[in-house]
Amino acid sequence: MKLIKGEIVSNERIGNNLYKTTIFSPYITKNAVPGQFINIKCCSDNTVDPLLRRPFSIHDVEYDFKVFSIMYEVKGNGTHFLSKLNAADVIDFVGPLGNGININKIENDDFLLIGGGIGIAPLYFFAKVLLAENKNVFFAAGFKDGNFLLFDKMLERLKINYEIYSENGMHGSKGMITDFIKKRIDDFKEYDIYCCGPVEMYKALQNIFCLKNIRAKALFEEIMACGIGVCKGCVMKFKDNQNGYIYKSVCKDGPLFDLSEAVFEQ
Amino acid sequence: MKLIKGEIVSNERIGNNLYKTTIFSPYITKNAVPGQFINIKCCSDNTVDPLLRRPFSIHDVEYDFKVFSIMYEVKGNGTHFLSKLNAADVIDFVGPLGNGININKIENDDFLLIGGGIGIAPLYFFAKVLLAENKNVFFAAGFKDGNFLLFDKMLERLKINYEIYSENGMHGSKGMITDFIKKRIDDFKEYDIYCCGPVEMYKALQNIFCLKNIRAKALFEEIMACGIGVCKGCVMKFKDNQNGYIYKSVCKDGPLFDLSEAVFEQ
Amino acid sequence: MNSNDNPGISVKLGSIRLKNPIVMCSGTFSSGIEYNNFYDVSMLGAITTKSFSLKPREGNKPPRLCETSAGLLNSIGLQNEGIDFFIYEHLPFIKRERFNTILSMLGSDVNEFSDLAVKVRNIEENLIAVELNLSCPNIEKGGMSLGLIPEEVENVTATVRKILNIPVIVKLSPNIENLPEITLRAKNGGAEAVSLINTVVGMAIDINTFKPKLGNVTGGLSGPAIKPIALAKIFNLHKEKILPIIGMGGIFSWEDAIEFILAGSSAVGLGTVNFVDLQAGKKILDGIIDFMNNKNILNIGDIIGKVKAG
Amino acid sequence: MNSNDNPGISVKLGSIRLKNPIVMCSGTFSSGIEYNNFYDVSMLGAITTKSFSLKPREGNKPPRLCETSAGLLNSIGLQNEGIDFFIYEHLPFIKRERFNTILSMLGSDVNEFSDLAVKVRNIEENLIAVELNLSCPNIEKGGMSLGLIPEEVENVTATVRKILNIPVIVKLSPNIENLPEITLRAKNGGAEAVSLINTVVGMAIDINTFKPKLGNVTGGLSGPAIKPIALAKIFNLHKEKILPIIGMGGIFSWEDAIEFILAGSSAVGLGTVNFVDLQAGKKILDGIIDFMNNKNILNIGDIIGKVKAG
Ligand SMILES: Cc1cc2nc3c(=O)[nH]c(=O)nc-3n(C[C@H](O)[C@H](O)[C@H](O)COP(=O)(O)OP(=O)(O)OC[C@H]3O[C@@H](n4cnc5c(N)ncnc54)[C@H](O)[C@@H]3O)c2cc1C
Ligand SMILES: Cc1cc2nc3c(=O)[nH]c(=O)nc-3n(C[C@H](O)[C@H](O)[C@H](O)COP(=O)(O)OP(=O)(O)OC[C@H]3O[C@@H](n4cnc5c(N)ncnc54)[C@H](O)[C@@H]3O)c2cc1C
Ligand SMILES: Cc1cc2nc3c(=O)[nH]c(=O)nc-3n(C[C@H](O)[C@H](O)[C@H](O)COP(=O)(O)O)c2cc1C
Ligand SMILES: Cc1cc2nc3c(=O)[nH]c(=O)nc-3n(C[C@H](O)[C@H](O)[C@H](O)COP(=O)(O)O)c2cc1C
Ligand code: FES
Ligand code: FES
Repeated sequence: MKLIKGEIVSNERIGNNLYKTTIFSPYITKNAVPGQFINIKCCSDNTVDPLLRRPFSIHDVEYDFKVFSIMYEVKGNGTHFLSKLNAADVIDFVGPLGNGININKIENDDFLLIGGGIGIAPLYFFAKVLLAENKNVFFAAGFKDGNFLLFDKMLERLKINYEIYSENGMHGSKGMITDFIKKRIDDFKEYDIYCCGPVEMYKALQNIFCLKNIRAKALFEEIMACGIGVCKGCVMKFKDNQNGYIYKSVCKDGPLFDLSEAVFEQ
Repeated sequence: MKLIKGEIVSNERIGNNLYKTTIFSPYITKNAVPGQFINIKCCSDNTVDPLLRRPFSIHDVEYDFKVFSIMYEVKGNGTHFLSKLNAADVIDFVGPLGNGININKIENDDFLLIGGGIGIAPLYFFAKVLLAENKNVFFAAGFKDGNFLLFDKMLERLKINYEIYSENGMHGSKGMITDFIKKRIDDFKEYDIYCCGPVEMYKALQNIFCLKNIRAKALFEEIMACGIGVCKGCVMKFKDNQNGYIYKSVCKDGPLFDLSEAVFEQ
Repeated sequence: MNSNDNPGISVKLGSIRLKNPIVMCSGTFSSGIEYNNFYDVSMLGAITTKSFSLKPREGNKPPRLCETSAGLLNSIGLQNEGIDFFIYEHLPFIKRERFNTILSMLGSDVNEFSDLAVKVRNIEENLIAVELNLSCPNIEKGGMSLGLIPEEVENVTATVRKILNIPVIVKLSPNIENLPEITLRAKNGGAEAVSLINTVVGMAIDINTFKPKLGNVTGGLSGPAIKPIALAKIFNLHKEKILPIIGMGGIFSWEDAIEFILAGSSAVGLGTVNFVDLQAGKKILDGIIDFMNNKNILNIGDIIGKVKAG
Repeated sequence: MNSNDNPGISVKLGSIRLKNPIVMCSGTFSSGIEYNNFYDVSMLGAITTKSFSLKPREGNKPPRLCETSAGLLNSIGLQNEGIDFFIYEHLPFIKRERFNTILSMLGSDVNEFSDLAVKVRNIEENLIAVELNLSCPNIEKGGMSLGLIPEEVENVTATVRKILNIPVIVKLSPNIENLPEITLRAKNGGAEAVSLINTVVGMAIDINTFKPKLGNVTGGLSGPAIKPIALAKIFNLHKEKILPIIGMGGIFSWEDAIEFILAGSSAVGLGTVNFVDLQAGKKILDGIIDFMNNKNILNIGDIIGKVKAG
């Protein structure tokens, strides 16, 4: 991990409040693995709003051009600031951070990626890297509406199988992606599974996988301060044999954890 | 005074860290008199840096186009924000504020305006309005260096007599404008005098005028919170017959005061 | 959207009834006359006047203001023209425009408060309540120092209470530890509500001149910076269920106001925000009403102190 | 620009000598190992470790962080792996890299502090000093509550002082009124300096769920929002001339650091800023040295407490 000033190559609006920012950084393209993130300073020098850096998953890497991108939804002041940046502007970020996957240790040949909403952002990087290793990848994605319509094209360019559901039927089939998974779960029993999405999706998937005794990995989010494992601010509760449960840092021990071990309160 | 959302017509860089922003506002052009100011919100909605509005003198009014302008130096976050705005952006301001001059009550025919640095900004509006009333105006201005070189052209367009000094000789004659005033003071004895500049200039002018028993008016600055006379935060000390001295609000009782009455501590 | 048509937005603090929970903080709204240029301030639940003393006070040496990160330091020192000025210059306007007024009173000891109350008695029918400022960090005598001593708080409150027939509110400082004790004393003295928080003691230094940025060296910090501090103080005091609270300290939006209500404020005070957003009172009131509509909250009283904690 | 070549930048707090006044605050820099990825942190005057207790502590229920206007609320609750972890996992690295370390100790009572000190005695030659955390607002027992009781402060300090041969620093809370008294007690117990301020009690509420934004309901506020409060506390305590002060609370720039020094800090603590600017220690040190050069200040000691007030 390094503190980097990277030049923005492009900043595109790709949906309603949805942006993709591409940044030049040989260091990130060389070192980042899927699941890792960067922590960006989202305000001008000498201003403090927002005070803390904002974490964003690495969404895509183009090795030839030494650029990588993040995809994000505008939520508050931090993402608003990012969305207003232009090509040639320089941003200050730390990365790559977190665990991510270790490609060399991956033995399975079949992969299921399950994304909910903006959760598809990091999974796209997973898909790309796995395909480069000649793995078989199936992408299941669920959305609220049609805001991520561009995503079909991205998947088609990767030439992989995918299934898309949206709650209002504007994008793919109408329905919940978790229902699709539930119905088809037996087809994916031998797959390695990676998920990224909102807590509600994780709760539904935990139920589905638990019944079938399937293990899956998931990317988690927590509000972060340091991003490098120092402050213990970003912890989540996980099951632990010794003490019943244990707090782990999303930024350093994660953001990729065993989905079955996560404890969601209420 | 009114709370106004005004559209920016142009935002020009006219010197090093020096800007002129022109804003469309029929209300201001109709009501503002020289010496008055506006109080601008210098950050985006839902952000608090800078927290308070920033006061700027009305620098020029173009009645035909219903636009007015402010001229300012970039000092901190507020003026930095302003300098980055573009035509068609909308700014939120309150105005016109403060006392300013009452043209109808002006009897004299001869006027001396003494500006130091950015202090020329409001005095330009004085000059323009006085000339429209067919008064005789002499403009004396002092600068540090050549950053206000454009000002000569502005004065020439007004076709008035002027004298410019700069400390390093880059603009006009080399020297202090206060020395010029001191030397020539007898020529201006019968003039109405208005000054705007830094405290050091005011101290020098107080000495000069006091010896000759000349009265002058000056525009003062203080950090402001409300800008409308409510908080009593922007007070300055003035001589007072009853109590020795009295605190007056720059935003409401001023910003135009009798120079001789101002008490500068240390 | 007109708050007068909306009984669900009215609140009660003891015998004080406000048509809505928006109260303007003392010292940041004068008596409301200037702000009436920007909207009809008679729509507000109440306007607390700046603190008036028996005689005019000149206030502290300038500079009196300094901006900090998301905060404002002030050391006004309660400059005011004295209670007679309020009575003769502001009151006629207030009466005509039907402002809902809480008069803030400032005395350096119980005698000054008593003399003030005697004057106020003659005009009390024009006031909703009086507020006793026992918490200004910016003056040496009275204010803050009285507010530190439990017996004095009770004594001053009881004295004013006896002279006046209108409710008494006590304004408290965040710079003390024993808020529950002080509040209990205020209650014993006959107060019907407390206002919380006044500004937090703070300071800033000019590194070029080595001088404090305020003429009075230290001052009071207000604005968004202190919001979390105010919320914690209000939450902790509300748990004690001693007196209803007018909560204030850094409220800048309707969302902030809802937070204060959830933490235990029966009404919310707007201070520094008025300098930035000259129509804050109206906007925040509208925001609260919209929130209630969206969340199907019929009565604002239903959510006072309803934060789900513990 | 290399601080090691610059004797004018070294400071003394009692018998504690720091090669420069930059100290990393407890809990915001771990033991320095992670930050050593971003610059050579052995250049710092000192690194205060996170607070270690005798046994591991799991800390508070998440969420533990919440951003406020120019501030950060945390309720970490002093999660730590226990003193043995520090000794076996961090210390070897610290020794090798020659970090200047102040060990922050946390106990729930005088006995835990005593047991801790016995363990620390074996490694004390690797430490500049220990800091007793008597001021964390985030835990029920120990920490804050001990720090409220003057006798306990003296008792704990004296106990640790007797066991160890290295200097003792006491970390103080801004949430109490009697700072001079507590500082005097710390001095009586044998402390050579105090660290001031720890975080200010604060709170935030989610208006959609009605739940506090922190799992622990209230937390501690840090960052630029509290800077004016910290400066006032330090200024007021420094006037009493009881013990040298390590000043902290919202320092984000070298200009801020100079303000703290002028207000009376012999050294400055950097906390929250490390999360935002991962090289803050180096940058702020450079800024101070440049300032001294520009202003012809030969010795940083010459400007400690030199604000021109009164
Ligand atoms: C490891 C990690 C990777 C992430 N990757 C992406 C990504 O690829 N694309 C994307 O759009 N978003 C991503 N997020 C979430 C993103 O960090 C937040 O949306 C962003 O911080 C919001 O900042 P803001 O200032 O715009 O909004 P704020 O005004 O700060 O907050 C708006 C909302 O977002 C929530 N929020 C704030 N910070 C975080 C955070 N760190 N994590 C989760 N929620 C937060 C707030 O509680 C609030 O509800 C990621 C978060 C983490 C922890
Ligand atoms: C009535 C009035 C009229 C003014 N007219 C003009 C004008 O026409 N052109 C112009 O360039 N400037 C004018 N000023 C000054 C202008 O308001 C400040 O330069 C501006 O507020 C600085 O804001 P900032 O956020 O950029 O800088 P900050 O970071 O806030 O401050 C930079 C420096 O400016 C000082 N400053 C901040 N606010 C004020 C203030 N209200 N008055 C004086 N100094 C301040 C600060 O103490 C600091 O030293 C006027 C001020 C007043 C009171
Ligand atoms: C400029 C200024 C003047 C104030 N004057 C008074 C006053 O006269 N009496 C009083 O009780 N409080 C006074 N206060 C405190 C406010 O009423 C309020 O308690 C405090 O500012 C916190 O609220 P805020 O953060 O919304 O401003 C003043 C505050 C400011 C900023
Ligand atoms: C996330 C976090 C964790 C902290 N943990 C500790 C701690 O373990 N021990 C301690 O004495 N202070 C702790 N503090 C307080 C800091 O050391 C410091 O006193 C405070 O944050 C004020 O400084 P700042 O505004 O520069 O952060 C912590 C602060 C933060 C923000
Ligand atoms: S954000 Fe600090 S430990 Fe994860
Ligand atoms: S700025 Fe409030 S009275 Fe002038």
